[in-house]
Amino acid sequence: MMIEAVVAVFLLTGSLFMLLAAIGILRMPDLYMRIGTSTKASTLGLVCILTAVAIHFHEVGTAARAVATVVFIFLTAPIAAHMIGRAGYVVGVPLWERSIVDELKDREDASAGNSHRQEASEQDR
Amino acid sequence: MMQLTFLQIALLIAASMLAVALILAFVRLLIGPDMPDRVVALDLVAILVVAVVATYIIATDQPHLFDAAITLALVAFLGTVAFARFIERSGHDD
Amino acid sequence: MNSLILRTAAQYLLPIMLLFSVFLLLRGHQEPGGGFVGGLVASAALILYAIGYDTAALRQVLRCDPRMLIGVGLSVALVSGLVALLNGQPFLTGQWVSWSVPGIGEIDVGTPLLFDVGVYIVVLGVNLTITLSLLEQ
Amino acid sequence: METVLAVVAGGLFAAAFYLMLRRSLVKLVIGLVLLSHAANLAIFTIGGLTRANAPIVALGKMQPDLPTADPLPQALILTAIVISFGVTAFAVVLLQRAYQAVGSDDLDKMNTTDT
Amino acid sequence: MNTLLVLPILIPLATATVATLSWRKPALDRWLGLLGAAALLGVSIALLWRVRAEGIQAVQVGAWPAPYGITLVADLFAAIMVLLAGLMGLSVAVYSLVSIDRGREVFGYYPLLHVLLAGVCGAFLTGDLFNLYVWFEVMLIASFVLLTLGGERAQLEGAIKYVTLNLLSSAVFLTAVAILYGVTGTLNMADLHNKLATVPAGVTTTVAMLFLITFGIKAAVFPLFFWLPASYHTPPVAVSAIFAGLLTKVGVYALIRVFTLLFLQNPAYTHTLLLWIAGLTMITGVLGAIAQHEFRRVLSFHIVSQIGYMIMGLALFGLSASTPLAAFSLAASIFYIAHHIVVKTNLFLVSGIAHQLRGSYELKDLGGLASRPALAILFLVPALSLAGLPPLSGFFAKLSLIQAAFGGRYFAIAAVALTVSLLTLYSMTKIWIEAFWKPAPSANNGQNAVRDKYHPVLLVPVSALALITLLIGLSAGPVFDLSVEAAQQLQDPRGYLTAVLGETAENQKRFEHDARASLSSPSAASVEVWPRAGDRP
Amino acid sequence: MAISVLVLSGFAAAVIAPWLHRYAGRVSGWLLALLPLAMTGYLATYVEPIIAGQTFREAYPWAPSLGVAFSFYLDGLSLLFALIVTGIGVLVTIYSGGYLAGNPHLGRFYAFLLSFMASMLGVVLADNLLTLYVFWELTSLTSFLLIGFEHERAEARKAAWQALLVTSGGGLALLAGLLLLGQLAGTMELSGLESHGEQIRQHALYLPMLLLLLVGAFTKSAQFPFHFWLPSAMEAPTPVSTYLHSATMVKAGVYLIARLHPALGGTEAWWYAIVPVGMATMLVGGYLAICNTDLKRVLAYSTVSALGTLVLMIGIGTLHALQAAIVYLVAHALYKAALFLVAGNVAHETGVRHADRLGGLWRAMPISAVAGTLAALSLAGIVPFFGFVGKELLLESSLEAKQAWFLAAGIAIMGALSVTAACIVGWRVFFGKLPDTPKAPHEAPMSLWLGPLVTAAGGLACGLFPFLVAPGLGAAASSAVGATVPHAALELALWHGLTPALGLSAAGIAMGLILYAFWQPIRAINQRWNVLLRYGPAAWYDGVLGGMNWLAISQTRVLQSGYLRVYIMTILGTLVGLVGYALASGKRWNTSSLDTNVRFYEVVWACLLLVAAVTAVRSRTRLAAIAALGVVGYSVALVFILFGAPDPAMTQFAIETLTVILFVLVLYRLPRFAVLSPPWARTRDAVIALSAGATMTVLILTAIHYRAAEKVSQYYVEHSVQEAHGRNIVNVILVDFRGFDTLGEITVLVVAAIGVYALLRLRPRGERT
Amino acid sequence: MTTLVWNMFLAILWAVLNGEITLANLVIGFLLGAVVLSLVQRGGDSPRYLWKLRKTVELALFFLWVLLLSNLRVAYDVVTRRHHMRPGIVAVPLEAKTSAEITLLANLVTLTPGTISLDLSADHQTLYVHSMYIRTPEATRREIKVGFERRVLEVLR
Ligand code: NA
Ligand code: NA
Repeated sequence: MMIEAVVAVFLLTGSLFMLLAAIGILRMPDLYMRIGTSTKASTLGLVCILTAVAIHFHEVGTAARAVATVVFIFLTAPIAAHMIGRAGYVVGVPLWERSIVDELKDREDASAGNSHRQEASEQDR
Repeated sequence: MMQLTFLQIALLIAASMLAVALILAFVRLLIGPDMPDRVVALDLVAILVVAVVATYIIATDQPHLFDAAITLALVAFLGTVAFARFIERSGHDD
Repeated sequence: MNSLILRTAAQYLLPIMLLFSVFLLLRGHQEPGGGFVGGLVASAALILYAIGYDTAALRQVLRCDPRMLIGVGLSVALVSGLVALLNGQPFLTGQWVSWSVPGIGEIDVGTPLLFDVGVYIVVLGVNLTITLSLLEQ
Repeated sequence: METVLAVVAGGLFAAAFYLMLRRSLVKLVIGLVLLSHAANLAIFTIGGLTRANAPIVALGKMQPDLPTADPLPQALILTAIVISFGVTAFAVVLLQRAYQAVGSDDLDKMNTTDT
Repeated sequence: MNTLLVLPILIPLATATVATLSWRKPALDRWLGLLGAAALLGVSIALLWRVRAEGIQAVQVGAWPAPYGITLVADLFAAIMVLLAGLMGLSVAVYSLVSIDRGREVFGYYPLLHVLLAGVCGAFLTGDLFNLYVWFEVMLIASFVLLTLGGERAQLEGAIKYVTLNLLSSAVFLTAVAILYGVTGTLNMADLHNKLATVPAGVTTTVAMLFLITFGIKAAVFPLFFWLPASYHTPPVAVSAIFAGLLTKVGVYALIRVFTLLFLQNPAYTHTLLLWIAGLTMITGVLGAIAQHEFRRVLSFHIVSQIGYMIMGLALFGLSASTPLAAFSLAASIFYIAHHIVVKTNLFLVSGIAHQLRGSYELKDLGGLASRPALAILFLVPALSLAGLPPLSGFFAKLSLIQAAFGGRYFAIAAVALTVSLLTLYSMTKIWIEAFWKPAPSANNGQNAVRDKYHPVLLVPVSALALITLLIGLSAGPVFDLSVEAAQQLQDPRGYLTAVLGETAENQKRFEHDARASLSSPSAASVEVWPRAGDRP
Repeated sequence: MAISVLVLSGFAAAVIAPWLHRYAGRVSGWLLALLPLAMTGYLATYVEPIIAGQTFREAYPWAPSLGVAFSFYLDGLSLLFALIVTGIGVLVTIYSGGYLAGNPHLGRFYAFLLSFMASMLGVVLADNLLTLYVFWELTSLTSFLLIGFEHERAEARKAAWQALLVTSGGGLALLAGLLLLGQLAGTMELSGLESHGEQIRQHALYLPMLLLLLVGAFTKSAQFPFHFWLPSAMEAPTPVSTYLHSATMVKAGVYLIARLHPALGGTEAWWYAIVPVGMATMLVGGYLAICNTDLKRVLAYSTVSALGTLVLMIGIGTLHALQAAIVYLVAHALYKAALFLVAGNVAHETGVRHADRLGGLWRAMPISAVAGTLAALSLAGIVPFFGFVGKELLLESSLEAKQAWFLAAGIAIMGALSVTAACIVGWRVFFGKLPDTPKAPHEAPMSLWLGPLVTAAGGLACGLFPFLVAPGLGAAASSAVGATVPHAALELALWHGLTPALGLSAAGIAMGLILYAFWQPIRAINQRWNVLLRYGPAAWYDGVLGGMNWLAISQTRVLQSGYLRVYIMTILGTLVGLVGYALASGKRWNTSSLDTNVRFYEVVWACLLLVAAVTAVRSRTRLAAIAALGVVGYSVALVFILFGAPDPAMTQFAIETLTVILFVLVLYRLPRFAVLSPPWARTRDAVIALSAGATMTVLILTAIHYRAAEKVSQYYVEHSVQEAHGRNIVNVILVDFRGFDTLGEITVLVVAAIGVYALLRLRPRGERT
Repeated sequence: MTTLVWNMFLAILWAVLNGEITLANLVIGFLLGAVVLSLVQRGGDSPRYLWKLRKTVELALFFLWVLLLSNLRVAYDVVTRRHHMRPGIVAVPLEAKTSAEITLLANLVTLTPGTISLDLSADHQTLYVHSMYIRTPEATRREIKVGFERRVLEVLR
């Protein structure tokens, strides 16, 4: 019963984070903040849910696989976020107009920069 | 009607939240507006699927299905990486 | 596509994913998994490596042409089926050996597993051939 | 749920067919991928749906707990998935080469070989 | 235990595997390809021999009993088809030695050819419906790649249609297999034959329609044939030749298999439909050919037209139910297939020689080939055989079909068949007149290099196949009797069922319920359908 | 043995002829003529026994179950024809050596000619209906090759093609007729037909069978309206025209009708199907003969007329009519062969073939002139030539028949037209003034005058001594008459007394001379009113060919349009139609069987799947479509998870990802989506796609409704652990129970990889990479 | 040395994955790990395990804490109607040198909600971070350097 409760809590927490991630990706005003909110919330949410799984079955194999998955998610999720964020910036996906600073714009080797905006948006039509 | 246990209620709520989350993520995938937005949405969908599978595993006591979730968690981000590569390339090459 | 971060990650992810793929392969006869999905995960790992670095680096890691993998895998699968012919049984009849290993107990090793290994290698070779051709065009 | 999935599979078939009727090569290939999804879903549905119970025998037992999902359609689907992956890979590259050779992805510009 | 049954699949597969390991060694591949093809032919001869001597052969792959494992079955029909595949494989392998460019060789021409053969033989030999799907796919993907190998624009354009329509067909196939599994719970064809007896006829007819469509696409019948004329003339001629000879015939084979073993519940509908399809296929195909002015396009449309004849025999089989005429009709179909494979492959090979000499397949660019008597004869033999001129193989093929139609009083289809054979003669002689009789156009009409020599090795397979065409004609009696035997095995599936499922009591009981079991056992090698020749009354 | 060797030896000689010619050179014609000579001699040994009433038959099995036997039959009729074939064969072979001397392809010509001779022998000697057909078609083929011998000329090609198509078309009708005949009679042997005559004639299919047979015979024998190919065939070298298109091949149809007469004849249908055609051919041919100036065409039309006459006689079918036909046939063979050969000599030596540009050649070419004049007299039916004997018999027998005056008048007119034709080819060419010709005329070599002289002299000899040939011809006629008609010996005489026939004959000759006097005006009128040529059967032929080509092109343009989507539409339409019809007409299931046990997340999932699919369809950008496709893939995999299929699910997950990578690697080389179809097309496609999808849904529901109770998979479930050492049953199926599938499947993957590799690396020369 | 550690890690991972930590599983895992590692490029070398272990745990705990905190902060912004964000891209000069250091740092930054490592300069001296809550760019830089970079370097050096 105790275990069930713990499982339930982890499950609900995880799902909640997941939901937050989804709301985030929908509500945030620019790509970077969508990445910033969704990817990570989902990561945390998944960790919680996997924990719930591990606890629920309370056997070594499942738990180990859950842990392995968590480790793996921690390794991969930021890579994905970094890659897609960078790609968005490179092709000129605009920052939110209320952004306060863009120090990457001034970098000399970011030649493509955010100047590709027009081309990029055309790409998506 | 059978009496639902605490866990079953939690599972129902969790499943509902995940379903809503999926729909929201999918909406972002639909509306874009830019390609990276869709990719991020797809990435989230993949993770949500992992979560759904995990929830389902608890609900049905089927640890066998867990490997499928792990596999998805393991390979899904590759798609995102590939998309990112594509976006960067087409941004420069087109 | 020059990301140090991706590269480093790929370098660390590669052994993990490969191991997981072998796990899927070897456990496939008893639990979900098998040669296909194992081969697919292994290819995913190596493709990630190729995307992170470049195809030359992947070829270095592989140390052989992926096309050779295809031939080898197909040979393994065929040979696993031919073993039965030597015993006067129809093609692909499973040949099993039981090993008693101290600490574990009985291990069943059979040609169907070898066949699955062949599948794994073929899937790996095929995916890498396709991806490398695409990346190098 | 079988009824629902039958409708879904039909929907996937319809989507695939619609895409295959477009003039764009890319849409054609997407249609082909959808087509194999549709066929797999159809096999799965026709084979019969059993919630959750994977056809895997628990350690130490001789037979799985019943009811167990029918393993044969699963094996068939696996084969079909892998085959269609191979074929799709080929088709996608064929599409790229056809585009390069013809200079357009408009299928209407690819009718010189017919008559 | 019957290894002989697996070898027609394993030999080409092993050949392909070894060739895959020896990438970029074309010389090795070439000889390997030749050796493998020769071995396949040898094995296929042995198989036919064995089947004729000892009856239907079956083997359970993996030693799992039928209907659970995959069964390979060789009845006479299958053995004949495998033999033809072996023969075509060797012919094309020899032809390829001197006609395939180095680039294609390096990029896997020989492994692909052998995978194609493995797929074809697998489709012929398998007794399992899903396994049939798998071998179909093997054959298809090999044909996709062979079709595109070289990457010329026409090849790619043709391949788009070929690939798309064949994939559509595969999807329908898969669905149909799934439905059959759903309603019968089995995939083994012998078992399906038994189980389908308990399924309502409406359902089997519906599934039959799916198979009709999927195999109809592969067989290129009206109105599903479009992929064929769009693509067959685009690859190197050796590839066209093996496609032309074997691929559509696998579709026809499958149609015959399922419409003799599985779907005979409502022949009045299904086989009447087949009869209509046969007629329309003949007509539309031959009209298509008449509209063409390119050697291989003419030949391609004729494939379509000829498929109609093969289907006609199958249709008449179903419509004459359990009479001896049914076996006769089916025998006609089988004879037709055998004849057609040899002849059509050969015609494509000849077109390749013409191409070597004139640098074009366009009839307007060809001409003056009559100055080469050997080539002229080697064209005329298959061309006239295709048109059904006696005493070549095609005459007996058409003769038997028309006799079957007359026997069942289906005069309209006989009239169509006869008319179409006249039109076939028209377009074959059109080629003859344009390519052989017409004076050669002046050589300086383009960049196409006009050579005055072709490689003599090309004549080897061409002559061999022409000789076979003649021999089939001259020994039409024994060959037709063999077809009749094959057809009788298809008509009375008891032998097939016993070979696959064994003589279990349960089976015996099923036979008693089998409507067709009431048929008196046609043990004689020939059926008395037509007034027997030779004796005066 | 003997007869079949006789037939086959001709083919053997054909095979060696080119070599023989290469080594023997100019004498090869003489050498090769030894074969028909020997044949003639051999056949002659049969004359006596056959006159005595014997028949000979031999048979070897060929394709017994198809009713085909290699069987031959020798009686009076076949012996007569065989003798004509071999006898004239001797002369023509010798003639060819001279006529085509120096032609580089003479060896080939001999091969064709000897093949033809063998085929023709086969036709007249065959007993089996289908063997007859085999040789029948071989004569068409060899005729094709011979007419097109000078194939550098477009006219020769066209004429050869025309002859082949017309006679083969008829041949196919003949085949159908022969097959029906065999079925009706219960035997495939000609020699066995007569005893089933009653049975055949009473049969409901008698009339169609008869008509089919006659179409075959009429096309071969150039009967109206199929006669047009024969004059065109004059493109062939003269020996060919002589041999095939006058003396032998065109008579195959006559032979066949005569041969079938005993079993099929004697009915109203027979009379009305044959006599009018024969009459029309006779008169049209005769008229067209005198409208031409080209010697060969005059002779060709005259031959048409003669063939019509023969057919007419057989159509009448009385004993006397058949006797007349046989006599007239021989007479015609003799004089027409001579005239053709002489015409060939004239053309060969002067370079001119037109009668109006020729004259007075008797000085330069005396032997040819003698032969030509003798033959022309026979053609004109002048006493004492054999032509006269023949014509008398024609008139007499027609006067005995029903519709006597109609028939007799026709024959008299034919006689008149023959006289005119004889004047054109005999008188006009050799007498009168010699105009300038391209070549200075002189007598042809012996090889060229031997043939005409022998045949022309033969015509005179037979006329003078008819009793020599009467028994043989009588035997031939008896064979053609059959047992139903009372027999009487053939009595031939020059003088029958002053009969109505003689009167008609004389009137005909007078009329013919008058016509010749007005030859030029007649031709002028004919040319102005060139109705028969403009709207005649030859134009029909062109019209049919043109129409067929038009039909072919328009059909193909519609069917093979080149638009992939039209193909797909057609296939889907067929699918919906066939399956829909089968579903609708089969037993129906009711909705009570529908599985309504649904959980809410499943519905959410199903909706998501459908929406994702629709998104893939409707998305404006490639990437969005791919992303939506990914969602579809993940969703399908999740369905697998929900219903206990982890293996397909994980494979689907992995493959989905790899597919995305694949698409992504390829896509950025491709153009953006463009909206290419108009809205109405999209609506139409949507309707098609939706109906096809709905069909699939109904199919699936049907399969569910009729789901089997027992499945083979139960075996896998029970035996997986125990016998296959695996707990994951799906994997055990994949690698063990159905490992053979998997072997094929990895082969597919391998080939796909080779294909991708080759597509990307192997490019045609000249293409930018 | 690192290889050996890796190999042992893989051996244990294998055993854990298999659900039973037995000698046989460890041996098989070790052998398999050796095979897998032999296929892979190698990195640097380092001896002091125990100290490292402590630092690693510290880092992990710190990270989880930050993760949770910032997740909540973002969650608030996500669910409330008004946006409180002050986003922007900040350049963070790096002390981290090796690719492992840089990657770990970058990943940790990315994993924390609200920030992503957007790019790395070509000379690997500067990490460009997108953050949702920038009071001043300088403050953000300091948070990252003090919060994460120091701990990462402690673990990896
Ligand atoms: Na084909
Ligand atoms: Na499989």
